[in-house]
Amino acid sequence: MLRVEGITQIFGGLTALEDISFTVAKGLITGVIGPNGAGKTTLFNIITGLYTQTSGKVFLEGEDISGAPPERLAPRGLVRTFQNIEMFHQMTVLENVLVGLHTRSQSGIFSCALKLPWHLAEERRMREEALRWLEFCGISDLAEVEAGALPFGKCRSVEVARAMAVNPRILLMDEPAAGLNSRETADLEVLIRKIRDTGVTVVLVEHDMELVMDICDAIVVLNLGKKLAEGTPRQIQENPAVIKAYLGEG
Amino acid sequence: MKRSVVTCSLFVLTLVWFAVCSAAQPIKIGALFSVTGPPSFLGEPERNAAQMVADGINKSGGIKGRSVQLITYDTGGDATKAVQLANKLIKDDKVVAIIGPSTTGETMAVMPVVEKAGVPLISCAAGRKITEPVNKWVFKTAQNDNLAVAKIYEYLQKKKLNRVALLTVSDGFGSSGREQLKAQAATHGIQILYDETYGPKDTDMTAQLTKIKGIKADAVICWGTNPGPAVVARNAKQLGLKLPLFMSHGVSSKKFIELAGDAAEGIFLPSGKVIVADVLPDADPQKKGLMSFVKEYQKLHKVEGDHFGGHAWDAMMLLKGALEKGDDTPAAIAANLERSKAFHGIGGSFTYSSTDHAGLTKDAFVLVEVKNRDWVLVK
Amino acid sequence: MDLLQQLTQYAFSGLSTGAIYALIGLGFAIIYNATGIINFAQGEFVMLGGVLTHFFLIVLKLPAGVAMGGAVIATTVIGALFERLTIRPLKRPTPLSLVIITIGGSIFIRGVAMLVWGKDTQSLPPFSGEEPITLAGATVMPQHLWIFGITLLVIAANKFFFYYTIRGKAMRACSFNRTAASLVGIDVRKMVLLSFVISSAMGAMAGIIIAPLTMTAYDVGVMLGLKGFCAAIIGGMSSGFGTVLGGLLLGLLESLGAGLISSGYKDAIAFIILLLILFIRPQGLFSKAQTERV
Amino acid sequence: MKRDYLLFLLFATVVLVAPAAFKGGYLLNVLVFMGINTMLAVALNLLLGFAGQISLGHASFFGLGAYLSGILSTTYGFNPWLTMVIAAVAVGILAFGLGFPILKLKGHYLAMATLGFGIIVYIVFNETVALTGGPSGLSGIPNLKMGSLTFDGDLKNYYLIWCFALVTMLLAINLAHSRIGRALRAIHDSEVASRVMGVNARLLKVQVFALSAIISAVAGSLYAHTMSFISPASFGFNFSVELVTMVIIGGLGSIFGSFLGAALLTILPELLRVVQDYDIVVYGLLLIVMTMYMPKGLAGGIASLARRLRPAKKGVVDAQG
Repeated sequence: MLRVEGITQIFGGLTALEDISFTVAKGLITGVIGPNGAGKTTLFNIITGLYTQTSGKVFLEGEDISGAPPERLAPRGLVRTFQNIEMFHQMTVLENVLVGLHTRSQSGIFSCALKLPWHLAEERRMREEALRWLEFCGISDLAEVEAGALPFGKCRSVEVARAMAVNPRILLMDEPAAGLNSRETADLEVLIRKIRDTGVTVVLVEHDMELVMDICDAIVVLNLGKKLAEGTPRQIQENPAVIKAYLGEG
Repeated sequence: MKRSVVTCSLFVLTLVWFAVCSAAQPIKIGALFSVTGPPSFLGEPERNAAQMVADGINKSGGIKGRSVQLITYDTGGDATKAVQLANKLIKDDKVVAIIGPSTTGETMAVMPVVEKAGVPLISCAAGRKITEPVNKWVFKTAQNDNLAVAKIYEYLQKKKLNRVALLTVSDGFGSSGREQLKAQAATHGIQILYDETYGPKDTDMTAQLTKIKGIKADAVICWGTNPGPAVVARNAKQLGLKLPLFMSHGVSSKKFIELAGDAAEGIFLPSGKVIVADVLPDADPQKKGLMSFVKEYQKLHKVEGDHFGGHAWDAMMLLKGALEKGDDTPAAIAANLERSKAFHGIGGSFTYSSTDHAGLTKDAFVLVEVKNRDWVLVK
Repeated sequence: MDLLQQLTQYAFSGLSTGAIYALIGLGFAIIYNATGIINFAQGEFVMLGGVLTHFFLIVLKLPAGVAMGGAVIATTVIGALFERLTIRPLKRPTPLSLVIITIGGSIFIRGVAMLVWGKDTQSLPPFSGEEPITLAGATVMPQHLWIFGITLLVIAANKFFFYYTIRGKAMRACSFNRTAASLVGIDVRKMVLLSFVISSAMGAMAGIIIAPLTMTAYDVGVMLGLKGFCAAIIGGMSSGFGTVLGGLLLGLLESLGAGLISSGYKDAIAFIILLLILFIRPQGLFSKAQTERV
Repeated sequence: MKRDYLLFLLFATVVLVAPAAFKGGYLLNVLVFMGINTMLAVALNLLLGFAGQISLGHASFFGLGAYLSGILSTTYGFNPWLTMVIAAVAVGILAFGLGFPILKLKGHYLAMATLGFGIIVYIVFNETVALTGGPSGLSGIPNLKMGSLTFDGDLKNYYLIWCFALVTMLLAINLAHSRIGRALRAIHDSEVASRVMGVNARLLKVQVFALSAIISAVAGSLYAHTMSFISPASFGFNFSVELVTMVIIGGLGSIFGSFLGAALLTILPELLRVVQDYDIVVYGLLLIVMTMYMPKGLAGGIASLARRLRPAKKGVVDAQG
């Protein structure tokens, strides 16, 4: 599904990532873990086109997508969420999700301004679909609430609904459980499984080991910008290098 | 009986009251001047002079016993504002005539408005196209550019200085002058070797003058208003440009000599007679009026009256003449304005007719030269 | 006058005008570097320098030195007040609100100057005579040499201030990262105020030394300000040689454009160059550093 | 969303019956210009308020529309309606082409670049004397006609201009509540997240820039045909600043705010006429004070006032309960 090959990223004199390669299998949940500063978020930023890597390549279903900007990746089905939730604060929850449907609608600037009939039909269709995704994430009751007024936990759900509205083939989630309480984390776990069950491949960066070990089908471990290990949760748990890295770090 | 006396006296009182009222009802005259904005050097003296005339009329008992109310608005040199304010004068203030605006552009913009409403307008701008073709409602007091141009070209012809370089400012004044300079060149046998413009805010003209120095011109004509021509004069001196330098009537005030300093020496320009009022022969019909205008203005505003203020002075005086001749309806005023004959004003001796709403001949201008920081008549 | 001689004169004229632009541009660059603000009122400081000097010197008849010193001090006070009263109270400054506030400030200052000193253009006597100096067949005024000299002096002083004094270094720190600067104990607000003080004083100085050449009036600030801004952008908003080179280049191109192409389009040429530079090399012609502007 | 349309309906009704109150006085004439300014402010608000991109050169698009329409109809005798369309299309194409390089810039650099563009256009108006009449302007521009109806009086112009202004407002409201409007607001809140959602921020900005320029050009064309006279002085840097002021004072992103801003700035000179020469000082002061203390403009101020009043009422009810 997704393959990274020899990704290296150097900031100034600092090597943030060094020769990272791994493959994400289709339809599974893959976790990327590692201690702070391991380069997980940098890796995500490179895959999603926000950074341009110093060297290396990214393939999406065999297609080279290295260096493509994020707005070109979304229509190809590669979407991500953010660690510190990038919500559109001044818009309602429903409108947030509608932005997710941007690439799947066509009305241009003129037909929007003139409210041409096909634009109205499209608008109705989009609204229905957006509401469906709100329901999928269990937040239909929040549709008309301004996003800036939501509690943190709900923002996560909105962000997921917004990302799902893009109709991704692969969803990259950056620390989805950060800042959630245990009940919300449990809900999230259910939601992530539900997403996988719709056929979407999920990659997540996460600190919550319990969650990772619970739901991931495969795990990649990074440490200090290098790949440390790769395997099933069980294999990772038993890997001495991983244990050392985690325990050594304290 | 008693009742009828009361009724009668009430009736008489009402009549008297009406009579008093109508006598006290002032004649409303509108004025549009660009008191602020780039052309404020025109608008400010114009406003002052117009107000001075209005106050003078009222002090000496008004026109046919009625006082004059001058309503002045500042256009800021903006054509849009001028149109709005012309509308305001006509529709809200219900003026019988308008003087101004200060610039040709604003006048052109206002013309359709006054024409539609049927209110006479006496413009204080110089552009020739204001009165050509003649518009029934539009008059002007500022001397046409073409007269100033003719004055310069006649002198050049006489001195056999046939090849000229033009340097005009890129605003309404400059472009109107440039048009005339080009249009009249052929009839005076003048050849234009160089024709460039400069921006109203430019602070250095050495590049243009260097270019002029490199061609074989006999004279340089610069058409602009302060401070540009002063910069030209200074730069010409810096470069050692020995050609005779002609300016326009746009700088015919002491301010120009002050700004250009020594560089002003030897510069020629056509001007209204106002700046040389004191050296005019006593026989000149304008002399008396000019002297009193200059003095009166100086008394009120601490500077000598210049010919910009003179445009408004003339406009007010012409209007006064027309009002004295007949009714105060706009139509009557326009008709009587057209009959103004041999009015010796500041800008010249005006004679309007149905085919001429500018009213001046080239005698309105004299050619002057700067000598010892003062103006000298060139014969 | 042959072509070569003409070209020399164009070059001299252009460089003299360019030095004026450079001096004004430096004022822009200093505030921008310390605060990230483009001060659209910078041109008005230049105007104030000239108009105030005229007021002190000609109207109040003070000695020349006192008049100029007074003009610089008065302008500096106005600059500082401007920062204290309009920029500092802003809770959440955005580039947009800063653009509008400084434009508003420039309109306000211009309006007050018009009311106080009238609308007439005024001239000032040059520092040292009006005899043009001939160099290689071209002429310049002695005042031009003053402008060149003072520009060089200002650059030297800037260099010294920003690289060798604690305050200067602190100001540079602010321009790199305000949060970090305040964390290490630099009073960022004081630095912003200081940058306004420096640049208004410099603007006033520029206004004083150019007034004998260009004359002065309440409305000269607009165009001079814009040209100074152009110079600063061409030079990559540096507070040193970049801006000076930018100003000189701008003046040179204007002069050559006016002489060889068309003087009516002189300003258009300047702004077309500005646009091209912004489109192609937004970091300025002379700097390599990539900054946040694209 | 529904509220905006209701408000619009109410507003349109007021606009349509308003002339009855003025009986052809001078104020009607001011209202005509207010309509043109409203169009311009709404157009600029699309760019400034929705897309968050400043332009200090918008008067140039207004001027280009006025001159293209004016020259084609006066000198070449085209039908004024046709010239309006030509002007709109030509300016649209120009703005679209210009948008790509210019909108790459941000903040002050964008302000400077648009300002520079405005000055270049202004100089071209001044210098191409043969075409534009130069600084003394272009006069004798024909009025718009519709069958036997010539738009030459204040009342006729009022309805003509306000029809366009109302349509402009309606288009802007539509846009704000559509896919494009949402994407623009998303860019404003978080450009990164909007890009990840597949919003092509750059293309959208350029499109809005072009649309904004087109509306301004139409306003320019209307201006030329109602005034019958145009000169470069109306399209300079000062007017560009005035337009930005209208949008900011009215409230960024608020369509009705743009009307309020345009209305205030059109009426302001009338009010300030009592203070005569001091008007420029008051204007500068207003710009500073409004930006400092009312960052959300008149629209934001009114909205927060309304909000403050409402909870107060509720509080009273609570206290009684």
